[in-house]
Amino acid sequence: MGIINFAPKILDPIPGGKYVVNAIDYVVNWARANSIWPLTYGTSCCAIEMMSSSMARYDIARFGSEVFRASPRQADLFILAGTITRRMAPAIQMLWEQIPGPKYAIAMGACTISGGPFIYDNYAVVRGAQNLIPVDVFVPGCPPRPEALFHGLLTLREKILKETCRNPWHEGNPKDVSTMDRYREAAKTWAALEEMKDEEMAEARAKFKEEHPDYKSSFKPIRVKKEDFPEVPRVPFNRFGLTQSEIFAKLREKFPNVTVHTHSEDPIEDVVAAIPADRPLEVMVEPEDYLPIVEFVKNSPEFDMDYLIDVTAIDYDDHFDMVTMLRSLKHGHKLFLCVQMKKDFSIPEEKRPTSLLASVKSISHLYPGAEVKEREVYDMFGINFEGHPDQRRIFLDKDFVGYPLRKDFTHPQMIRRPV
Amino acid sequence: MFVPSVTNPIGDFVRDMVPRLAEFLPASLQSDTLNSIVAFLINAVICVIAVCVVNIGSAPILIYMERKVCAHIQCRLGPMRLGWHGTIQTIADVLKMLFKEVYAPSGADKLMFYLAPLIVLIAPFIVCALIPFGRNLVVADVSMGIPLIIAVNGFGVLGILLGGWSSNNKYSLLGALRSGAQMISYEISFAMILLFVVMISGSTNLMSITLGQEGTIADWWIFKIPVLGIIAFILFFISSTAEMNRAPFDIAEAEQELTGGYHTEYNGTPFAMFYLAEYIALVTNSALATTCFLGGFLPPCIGVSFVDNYLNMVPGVVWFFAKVFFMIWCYMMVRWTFVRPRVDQLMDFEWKFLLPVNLVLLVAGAAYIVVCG
Amino acid sequence: MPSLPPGFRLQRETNTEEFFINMGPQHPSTHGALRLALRMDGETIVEVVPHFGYIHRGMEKQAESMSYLQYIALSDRQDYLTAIQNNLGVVIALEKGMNVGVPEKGEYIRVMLQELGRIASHLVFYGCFGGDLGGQTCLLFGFKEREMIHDILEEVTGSRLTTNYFRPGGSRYDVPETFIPRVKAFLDYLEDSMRDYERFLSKNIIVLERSIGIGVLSKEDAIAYGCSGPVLRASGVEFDVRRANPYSIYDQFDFDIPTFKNGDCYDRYKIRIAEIHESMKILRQCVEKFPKEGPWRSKEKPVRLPEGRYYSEIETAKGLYATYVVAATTGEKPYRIHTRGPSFPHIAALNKMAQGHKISDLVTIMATLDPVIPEIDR
Amino acid sequence: MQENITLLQYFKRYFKRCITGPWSLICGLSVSLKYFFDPRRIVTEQYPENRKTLKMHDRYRGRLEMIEDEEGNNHCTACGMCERACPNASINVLSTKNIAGKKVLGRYVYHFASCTQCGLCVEACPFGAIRMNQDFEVATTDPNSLEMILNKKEGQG
Repeated sequence: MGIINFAPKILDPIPGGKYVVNAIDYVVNWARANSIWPLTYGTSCCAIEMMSSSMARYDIARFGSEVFRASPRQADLFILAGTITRRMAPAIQMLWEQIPGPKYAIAMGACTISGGPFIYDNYAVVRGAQNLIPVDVFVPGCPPRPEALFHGLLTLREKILKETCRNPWHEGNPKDVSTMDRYREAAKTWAALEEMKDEEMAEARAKFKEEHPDYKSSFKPIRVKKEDFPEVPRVPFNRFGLTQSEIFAKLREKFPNVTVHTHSEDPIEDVVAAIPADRPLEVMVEPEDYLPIVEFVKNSPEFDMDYLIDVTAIDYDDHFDMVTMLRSLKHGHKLFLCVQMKKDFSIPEEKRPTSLLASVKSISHLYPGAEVKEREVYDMFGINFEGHPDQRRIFLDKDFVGYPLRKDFTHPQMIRRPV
Repeated sequence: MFVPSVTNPIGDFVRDMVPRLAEFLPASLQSDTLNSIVAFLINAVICVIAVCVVNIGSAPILIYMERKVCAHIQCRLGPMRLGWHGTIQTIADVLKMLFKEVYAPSGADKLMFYLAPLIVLIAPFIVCALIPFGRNLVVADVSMGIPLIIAVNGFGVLGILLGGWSSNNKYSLLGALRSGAQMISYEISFAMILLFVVMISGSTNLMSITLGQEGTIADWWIFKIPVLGIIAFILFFISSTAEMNRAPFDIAEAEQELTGGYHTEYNGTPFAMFYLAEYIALVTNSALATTCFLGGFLPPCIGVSFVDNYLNMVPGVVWFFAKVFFMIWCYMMVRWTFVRPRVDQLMDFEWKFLLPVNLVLLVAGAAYIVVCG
Repeated sequence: MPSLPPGFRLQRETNTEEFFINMGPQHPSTHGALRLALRMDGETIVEVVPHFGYIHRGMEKQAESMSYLQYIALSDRQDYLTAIQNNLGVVIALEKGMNVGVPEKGEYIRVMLQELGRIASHLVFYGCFGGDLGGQTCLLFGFKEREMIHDILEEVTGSRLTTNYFRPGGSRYDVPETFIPRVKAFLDYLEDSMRDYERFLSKNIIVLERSIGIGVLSKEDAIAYGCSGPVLRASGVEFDVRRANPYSIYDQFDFDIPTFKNGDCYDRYKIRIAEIHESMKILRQCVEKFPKEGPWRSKEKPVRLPEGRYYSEIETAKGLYATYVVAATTGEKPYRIHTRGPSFPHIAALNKMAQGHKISDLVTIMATLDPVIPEIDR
Repeated sequence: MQENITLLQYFKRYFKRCITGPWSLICGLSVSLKYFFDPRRIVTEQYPENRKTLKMHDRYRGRLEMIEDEEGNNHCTACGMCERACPNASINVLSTKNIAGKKVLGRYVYHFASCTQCGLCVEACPFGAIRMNQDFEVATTDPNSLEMILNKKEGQG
């Protein structure tokens, strides 16, 4: 490409050289604009629409762009399909650097234009691909239809055709829009305008009020009539295996400390019996009872809880609730164990957001599948798992500060929802 | 001792014409030495141009054809917008690649990195020079044609190995080593099938192999020996597909596994060379298959003189390219139908299936010749 | 070709050195932004360490400040191959909280769209499986029929991928009149194509060689890791939420739960093909019994959940999809929503399956696990 | 993978595969040949060429649009229900006071850049003032053009 940019310098002094330069421009642009090879890259939903656009129904091959290259060195076009997370950002910048020029980028979908659905209250998503690499064409939509992507491709084609040897392609710079809050900006500008307008209009309004003291607007908004539907009672889904009362009774027999969460004063057995059939029994267990109970329900033939659905936690002001969801494949009943862990308030307050506040025994030796789930809970809540074989952060970088799913979590890049 | 001879029909023609044209020049310029030098140069230029035109000219056509064929298998249209039904799409692609930025990755062995695509291109060019496209239409009519082809075909693997090794990328290295292992293995059965052809035709010269098939379709090597010919043809098809690194034997590139194999780190013109070499190899291999099995430039006569007369009126080169394109179409159908075997299965297939069958074939062919003729 | 005959064992004598390969986050066969760190001995995998989080979008944190309705829209972005199924998973949890039922027609709409979504996802699997093995044509075959499903979905819901269709008590709109005839026509078309597609891939010797005995996940391991859906059933466990805990009106249909024994890649492929046929069976029953009259949703109410914890589980195309909604106070906003995606345990079990296989097999295994990475990372 | 089988079984399987294998490949090839020679199976829609006939479904959610009559009057009362329903604050309903001092719609700002086209705003609108249109050709080179003002006139009231 370098040689072509020198063409005007060499050819312009020669009589008629201008026409040669124009001819070169024409040929080069024609080739570039009509042979755009995209990079195989996609992170989420938009990637599927990008794939759809190369499939039989829409067929991006008509434009000569079906040559999706897996190696960035052979690609021309970077279709940024899908959300860009902070963790993915360096990879994207590296990919962009590896594409030889002239190269172009299409931001496909709302996520890559502005952050899209993940714009507010989010610590993980980069708000717009523009922050990382220069973007040529924006295709809004969530995800955009394949036709919309083609429209983007055609828009890009027009942009390429405008290049000349004298005004060659050059790599633009990324633009920092990461802190842009379009909603608040618009509201702020409007408030200022409104203030000015109020001052201007004050007299006119006062005059109007004098002239029409009992003014009634002729405008009556018509409410959209919504179709009326009958109320339908809910029928609980079928239940298999032991009933909640049976499970609770049997557990209580062995571990007298287990209870269920309730506000009512009724005896606890009645509370359990009142739980709808298709709602799993959730028992509160003491942290020290947790491992024995899990061992018991896994090994006892009556329970036979061989299947771990999930491990998750909930953050409250002074304690965590860690919920372990178990199921018996053989019998079909479920049991949720809710471990209430008091937060360790002996840690000084300023250190609390970055330190592990509670600790519980790991069950990953009983359920190998719990290993990743416990890592997730550790990563999101900062709960320590004793005896976990590989306690590392799972979704976030290892130098990420804080535990995002705690209620008091803050992140410098996080913008609060305005409404 | 067997002395290989090289004849060149085009050269003969030029050597014949140059002294006659030289007569028009002033007497002072006339000399035999000069004549022969001029004749050599003209000859060389014609030959190089011929080979380049056939090779480089056919590559965009083939790429276009491949895109269209795969599109139609996949129920879509393929390139449509550039030229009539996208005919000049590939020209735009090649031009664009020429104008792309070229750079080598850091840590790459620059000399080898840029040398590799050139080496890959050499082999198909030499093979192309040996193939008779028509009566008297051959660049170099070498008496040891087949051995030379076998020798030269191994050149491609060198380029791929070099490219993969010098890229300083693990994927490239894996791809290069895979292709090295694969191509060297399949080279053996490739050579043995050609040996089978040499055995039944009694010649190593490609022209005489072709002319040995003169007659009707039944005289082509594929049909001349019942069953064995067809088996040999299928084996040739398989081993040449593997030789060319084409799907389903494209484990060296294996986009889904190695993102690009040996050419992961290549861009711009060097990549275009790899890309073209793949298709030029397709031409030469199809041409070889045509020459060795499908009667080369001979028309598909059926023994009815009324029809055959018309068939004979068509120039041989047309027949030749018609057959070559049929072969290429077959390669493409196979490519877009089958999935890729694993590297160890590929080796197993070669050493445990293809090679034994080849050996049996050779013995059976020899037995056939001894018994029947 | 077949493995070594007995008595012919090769001894490895050369000294080799292990090396690392980084697969992803941008790689054509990791199905999204997943990074696999591979420890390799030549072409043989010694260890696979999956690194998640390249598409962790903080959905659960974000959900805490969203209303329940808005979360339904957000749930589309988890398993985007069958967004319509995610919708249902969330909506059922909300219905349990709100205590509203769904009229019969609404249930039929739900079941039909669920099964269409399942077929769409499995068709993508068919495509990706073939494509990852190197047969690009399969990829296009799979997507061809899928487009027809998306056309139907677009007509019904208004969007091809991110449907945002179900609401507590029913759905957002009634289905258009053309829905049933279109589904019928699609089923006939699909039946015809599936025959071709199976002929194309199912018996292919190369596919058999590359998938039989590859990535075996034993029954015990599959349960221990918490695998679900086709992966679990391919290992011989007959567990399908549609049968084990029937939600919606799945107990009214006659369908089988296909189960295979070996738990290798080929079984995981076969089971999904069998499930396409089962889904078609359900859809045919739906088309027959679809109530023409009657309400398609129950009375519209504001989506407010009383205090409590609500759990729902459904069987999506990938497996068990569970939603856990915690409402701390009665209101429109959740205190916390947690989603259990089916792909997470599958990738966790990847190391177990891929050890000792070649790098090409890893691609096959990944394809047959059919993960959707944003659903793992959320 | 080593299995324990006798040599006889091994060769039996070997030769069986030598026959079933090629047959399966021929089956596969027959499908691709069938598809190759049948142009009726081509399903491609040629987008820029079929622009005139290309019509989205009625429910297709394209861009948000304000329903206006011929004079440009809208039904919006600036109640802000759409704004609250939006999952990611893509709508600013900026109200003003009209000459009678009544709260009316001043500017309806729509951030198309972050809109996910979920349609919750349309669902939430009590007066049917907004709808999703069928526009899908929305690509642009200028991200600022994605911030739109939907109303031509101030709201009535």
